Amino acid sequence: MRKDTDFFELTREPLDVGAITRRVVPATCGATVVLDGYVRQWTSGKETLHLIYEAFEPMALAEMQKLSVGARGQFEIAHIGIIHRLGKLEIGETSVVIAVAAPHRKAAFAACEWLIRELKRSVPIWKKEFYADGSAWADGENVIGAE
Amino acid sequence: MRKDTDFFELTREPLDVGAITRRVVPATCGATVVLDGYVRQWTSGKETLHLIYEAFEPMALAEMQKLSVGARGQFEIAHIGIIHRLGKLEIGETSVVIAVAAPHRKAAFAACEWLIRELKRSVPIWKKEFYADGSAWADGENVIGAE
Amino acid sequence: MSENYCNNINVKILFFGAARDAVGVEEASFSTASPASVFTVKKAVFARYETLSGFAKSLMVAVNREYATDETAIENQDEIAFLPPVSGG
Amino acid sequence: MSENYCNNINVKILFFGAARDAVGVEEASFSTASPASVFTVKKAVFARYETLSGFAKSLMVAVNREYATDETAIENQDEIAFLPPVSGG
Repeated sequence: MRKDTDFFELTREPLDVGAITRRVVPATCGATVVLDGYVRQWTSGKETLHLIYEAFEPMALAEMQKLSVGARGQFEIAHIGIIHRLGKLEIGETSVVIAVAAPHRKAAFAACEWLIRELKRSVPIWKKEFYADGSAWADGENVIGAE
Repeated sequence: MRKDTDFFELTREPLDVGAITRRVVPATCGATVVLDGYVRQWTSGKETLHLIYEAFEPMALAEMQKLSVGARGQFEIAHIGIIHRLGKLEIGETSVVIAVAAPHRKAAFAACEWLIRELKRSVPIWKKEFYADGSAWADGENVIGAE
Repeated sequence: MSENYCNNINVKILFFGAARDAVGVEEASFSTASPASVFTVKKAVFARYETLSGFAKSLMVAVNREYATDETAIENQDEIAFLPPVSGG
Repeated sequence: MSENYCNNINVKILFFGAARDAVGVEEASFSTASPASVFTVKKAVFARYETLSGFAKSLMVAVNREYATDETAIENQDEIAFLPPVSGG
């Protein structure tokens, strides 16, 4: 179910959303839907100074690939690209890009939304937030009340 | 209803999806959803060589702004950016970017999907497709059977 | 009264996309007696440009950059745009 | 028979994120008699690292990079990862 053109990566380098988006473009598709996640400065009135992401890298990559199998089982999509950044990220920097190309954009939107939700639930990546007065590991999205 | 940070543009220059995406990022949002539309090479088995887009420019910009009002009325979104390219586009070049930032990504996905559908229905922009054996103005998405 | 002397209205007509290719011009002007509606202009335009007949059902019209219906009243100096089905995106 | 001599299993234990910070190490090893399950390892790990008690309900476990349940059997040389709630994205 996985296509050779799909990609799943972890990187410590800055992410170029435009270039990543373009990597999932097949000649028969007319649109890509992209989720660009980034470090937000304010969360519930508290200011974040920077973040550190870490991952159980081999498992995170394997889980990303499993997500692509799950997405293909539900949505008619052509290509999927998922890249998550690790290490220290400054405010406004992109943490994750999920790009999905499909012949019909409805499937691309649905798959992209499903992939980010599942990534936040199952891919072993952790975020540590640094504030002026300390730091804390983020709660996961499994927490009741989280989006 | 329109925010000063929103933008609606027509341009004859190439579009940098990453840079456009970043323009809608507010400090309280963690994700942007982007629709990256581009020139596809193959449509129903027929090869496109290149495209020309033209617009009734002042009205197209006014209609884009109306779409943003419609989107804000339905979805809780922070910022919207819509840029459509005009003139001659080569295969694979981006024709339209719609970027939506929202505090909750569900609204960003829904608004972005709504905006591209409505843009294709109401914004006065036209696409002329050039093939090896001629050229033709594209049918609109209002045509029965179109996505 | 000046109202009686000036009961003729002049409008600018714009053609786009396939409609422009069909008529061969981007712009035209049209005069008619007041009151007049979009329907008045459409009838005259379709009579003047036979090559536009294929668009009879699909053309949209905008008056001063706003979508309009056949019943929309037009006034002097209005800009009436003939828009084939849009295909942006 | 060698099976009788080698009925002890050795596993590698990995800690990530907040769990690693709580125990203060990234890696540990653990030996137990066969057969054993994830539950066997969890019980021993929570006994060895009292600072991990806050994670009793939230920790997930992966065996050889696959999510596992308490009942999952473990074998010699397995890699058991202790994963706090994930927060990527």
